[in-house]
Amino acid sequence: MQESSQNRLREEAGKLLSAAAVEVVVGYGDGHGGDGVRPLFARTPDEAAGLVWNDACVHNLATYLSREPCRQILLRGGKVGIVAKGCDARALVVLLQEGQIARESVHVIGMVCDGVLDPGAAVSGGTAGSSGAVLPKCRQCEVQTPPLYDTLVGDPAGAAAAEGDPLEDVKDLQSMSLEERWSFWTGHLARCIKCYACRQACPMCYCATCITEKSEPQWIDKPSHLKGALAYHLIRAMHLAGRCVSCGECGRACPMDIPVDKISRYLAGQVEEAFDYKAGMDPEATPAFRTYREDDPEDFIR
Amino acid sequence: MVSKSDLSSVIARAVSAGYEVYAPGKRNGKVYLEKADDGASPELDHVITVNGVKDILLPRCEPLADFNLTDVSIESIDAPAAGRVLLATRPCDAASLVILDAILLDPARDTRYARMREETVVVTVACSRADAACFCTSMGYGPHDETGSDVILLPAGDSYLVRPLTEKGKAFIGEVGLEADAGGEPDSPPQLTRTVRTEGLKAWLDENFESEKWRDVSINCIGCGACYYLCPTCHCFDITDEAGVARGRRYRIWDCCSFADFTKMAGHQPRVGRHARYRQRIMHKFKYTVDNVNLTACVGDGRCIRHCPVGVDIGEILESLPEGGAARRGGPEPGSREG
Amino acid sequence: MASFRPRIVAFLCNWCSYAGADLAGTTRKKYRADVRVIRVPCSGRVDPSFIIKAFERGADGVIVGGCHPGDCHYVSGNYNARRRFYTVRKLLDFMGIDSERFQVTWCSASEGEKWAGVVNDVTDLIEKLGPLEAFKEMGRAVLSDTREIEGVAGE
Amino acid sequence: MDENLVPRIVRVEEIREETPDTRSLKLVFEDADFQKSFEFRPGQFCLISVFGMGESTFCISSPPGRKDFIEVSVKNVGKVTSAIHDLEVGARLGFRGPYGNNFDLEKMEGRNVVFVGGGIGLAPLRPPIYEVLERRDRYKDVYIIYGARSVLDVAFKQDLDEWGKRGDVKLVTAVDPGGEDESWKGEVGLVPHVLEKVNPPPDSVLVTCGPPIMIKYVILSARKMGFVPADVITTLEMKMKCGAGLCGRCNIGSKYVCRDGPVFSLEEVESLPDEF
Repeated sequence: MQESSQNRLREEAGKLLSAAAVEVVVGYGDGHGGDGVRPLFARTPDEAAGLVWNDACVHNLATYLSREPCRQILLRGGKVGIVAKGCDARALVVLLQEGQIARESVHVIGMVCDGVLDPGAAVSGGTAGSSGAVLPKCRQCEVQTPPLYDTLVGDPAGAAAAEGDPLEDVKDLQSMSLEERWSFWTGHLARCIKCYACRQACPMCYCATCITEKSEPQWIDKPSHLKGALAYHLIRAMHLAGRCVSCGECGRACPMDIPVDKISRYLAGQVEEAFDYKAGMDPEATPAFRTYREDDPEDFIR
Repeated sequence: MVSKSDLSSVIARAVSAGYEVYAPGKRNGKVYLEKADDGASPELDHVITVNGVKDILLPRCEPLADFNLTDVSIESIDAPAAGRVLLATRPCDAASLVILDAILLDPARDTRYARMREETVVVTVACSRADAACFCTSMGYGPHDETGSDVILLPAGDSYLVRPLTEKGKAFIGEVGLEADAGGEPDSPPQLTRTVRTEGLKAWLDENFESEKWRDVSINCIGCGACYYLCPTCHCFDITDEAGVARGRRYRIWDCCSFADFTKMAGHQPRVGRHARYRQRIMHKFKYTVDNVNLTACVGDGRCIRHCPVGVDIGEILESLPEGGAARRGGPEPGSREG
Repeated sequence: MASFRPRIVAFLCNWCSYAGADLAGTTRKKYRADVRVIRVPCSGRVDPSFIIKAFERGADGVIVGGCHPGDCHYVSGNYNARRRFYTVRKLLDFMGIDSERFQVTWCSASEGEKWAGVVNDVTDLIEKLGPLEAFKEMGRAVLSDTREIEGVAGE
Repeated sequence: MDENLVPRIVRVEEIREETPDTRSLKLVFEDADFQKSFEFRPGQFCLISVFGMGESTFCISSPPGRKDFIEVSVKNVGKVTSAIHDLEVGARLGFRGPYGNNFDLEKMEGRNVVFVGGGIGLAPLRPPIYEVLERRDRYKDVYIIYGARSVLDVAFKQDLDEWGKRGDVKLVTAVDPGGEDESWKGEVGLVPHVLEKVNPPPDSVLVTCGPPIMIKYVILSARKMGFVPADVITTLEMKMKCGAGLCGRCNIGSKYVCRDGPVFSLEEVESLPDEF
């Protein structure tokens, strides 16, 4: 299944590149000496033959659209091909909604996906869809078929979502007392080194100048002491509220193993519950924080 | 000889001798070099800690001074002078200190680092294991290398042979009741699976500031600071103030050339583009530091490879730049030191 | 902690709550004096960063005052803001900070009395919750430094 | 490096508004003994702190011979500099320095010296000018060519007046085309053109500082006129934090501007990668 998808992917990407329909296809290639995968920028049909598709393809490649060299290609009117799982395609939808990319300037190779493996969990033996080794986001996945694509690779009917609650780990936290949550987060954030891997891995963090870099006024203290780390993560969470597609890349990218993705995934859940909005599902939908309903929750207001 | 299980009592004795002890400890399944209390037992089976020793000696967030903004006075905050011991650090981390010393102690002197460093005893536990990211041997070091260590503990079965390497190290083992082993046969060091060829690298870097290769090798990089901040030899810093109404504080914090605002001045940005910033990283480690202090600023600890969220692999990149010069290792040549 | 006087920051909409607070003053309503008022053009102007920044700089509580639903000078600023405020409260709670420290009130220009009541109630509430040690405690820098830093956050 | 990267306190003794966006501050160390013993060489720079706002780099622009004060000139461009522009006399600031290398004035002895400054860029040239004029007999002809965008932007008017009155200095002042008014008696033209028009002999030493674009064209003109790269001296600016070659951000290639510079000859500059 994965192998036939991989062949289809190579074929499609190769076609796009040989027809010069796109300047580059951003996909996955072999990682360190064949161990795992990493992003691959295919610029020629030959390079497209190096594209891979398997359950280690965790990265959300949409983050590359706002970085070099894709940014430059898009700015000069060129076209970029991008390999997207369902969750990645949700990020593309948000980028479209927010005017960061034009629909015609990206060719989305959508991949039907039945889950990717959690690189943090033990990799031995587990296959996607069968065990706890898939990422939490893959449990009960609603976007095994991407909500946005130009070419679809894989059989939508054949995909089976992993069982379980995608927000289970978040709910564990919710069931704690306030004090327990506080010590959970301070324990973790004490390790934050402010390398901004969470921000850089995030496809939604495309601002040319991040609020962390603004010094007049200094919104967020630069030091990575707890105060500076908490302020950073709180403000980042609010910047992502209603926009986060729960791809979990922030948590995966963190070299200090801080589960920052829990914050954004929690808020995404809250936004969905209160405002009936799930980010990245429909390019035509109005984002949660660009609209309102008169009967929005207001019991907290005096 | 000291048995592996006795290392916790070494910690206890060091603590009661007044040392601040830093040792590998496990949190959420990962091993970090962190402050160890009396009674802690160090992790010993890991390959390497997530953070490097610079996390202790060149802290990521170091208060420099307090300001009173009402009468505008400064109160300097001295670097902690208490003796500290880095226990069970790895040979590559110990070697990183020799590189930091060369950069930070001469000709300009980082007085804070100097004070911390003078008061630090480095007790290394040689490696029994290496992973796919380790490439210390390619940088001129090795799993049993003594560079930068005051004492090295060489694994021998369930115990370690104790080899003091400096006067500081000798004094320390005396204080904690360890005895030096003159003889003894340590376990053979682990074989590394990765070699990184650096022949010709320096010569290539000397000539190729402008090369299209920089764009190619940095294409995957997303511009975060993970590799910089975990690297034991990356030492760039920023100085920043925090202020309330009446009081403020100045900090020295880590900073890195990956970030656009690293070199950005009001109205001028000399280093434009991610490839230029990645070039600075490679150039700084493998050319500029060699030009200035005759050392390569890399110990092959592999952290940048292990923790890159997008699989950027410095080993592959170094090999892909030139064809064919060996890295300049720090410290005396292996085996040349007495002790 | 008998001597605790909470530090509360209030962001008040220029068109209603600020005028309401003004009215409370001119009609000599007696109310607690631990609130620092910042006038904003609309409750919709209150970026969540303002709220977080206020806490970070030493506020024990934050109040946002806006026009009643339907009364916004800019038609819908308060409606839009309401969604954000709801989310901020959820976030604070998730991170282990009592969300009651962040209060929102709809208070019109004629509701001087209501404003005074809100301030009294919120002040009582924050007093009960005690100082927001969260950020203050955290200001004591990491690693070996254990010095107090509340001066940085406060006055 | 200063102990612990911690500054000393200086008091703002006097403020002189040079132009609408630039002011010079006369600073005196609170520690009177330290003030007396403080020395710097022409070309060196310092870091000034506005406490709670941060630190910024400035060249010291007062005469090195004056033991009773130091002067810096500040253009309002960012966070720290705008805070400095809000200050009044009596304010207290932090001072670290001096840092960096200096203009080698001894090497210029016996030769013509041409100073070419633009805008606020005259500030770093003031100490060497003062020094050269102090020991005027050791040098042959001294030229000072100074240009500003407009009459309003002409800084250091007192100095220019004084130098103009001396018979042993060839002072030429200019404003950019369009920047003149009826009262302007100097040249109208861009600095590199004015330099070419003045046409000092190419065996002179040329010392220049100004906006990067001006320096670039002054260098082109100097080359055209036959100056040799070793005799064209400039001072570079990069973002700096420590001042001592430790913090790692002001390097151009292997050279740290704070430690190996800020004064470089064109010959040295040409050996550096193009990243400044």
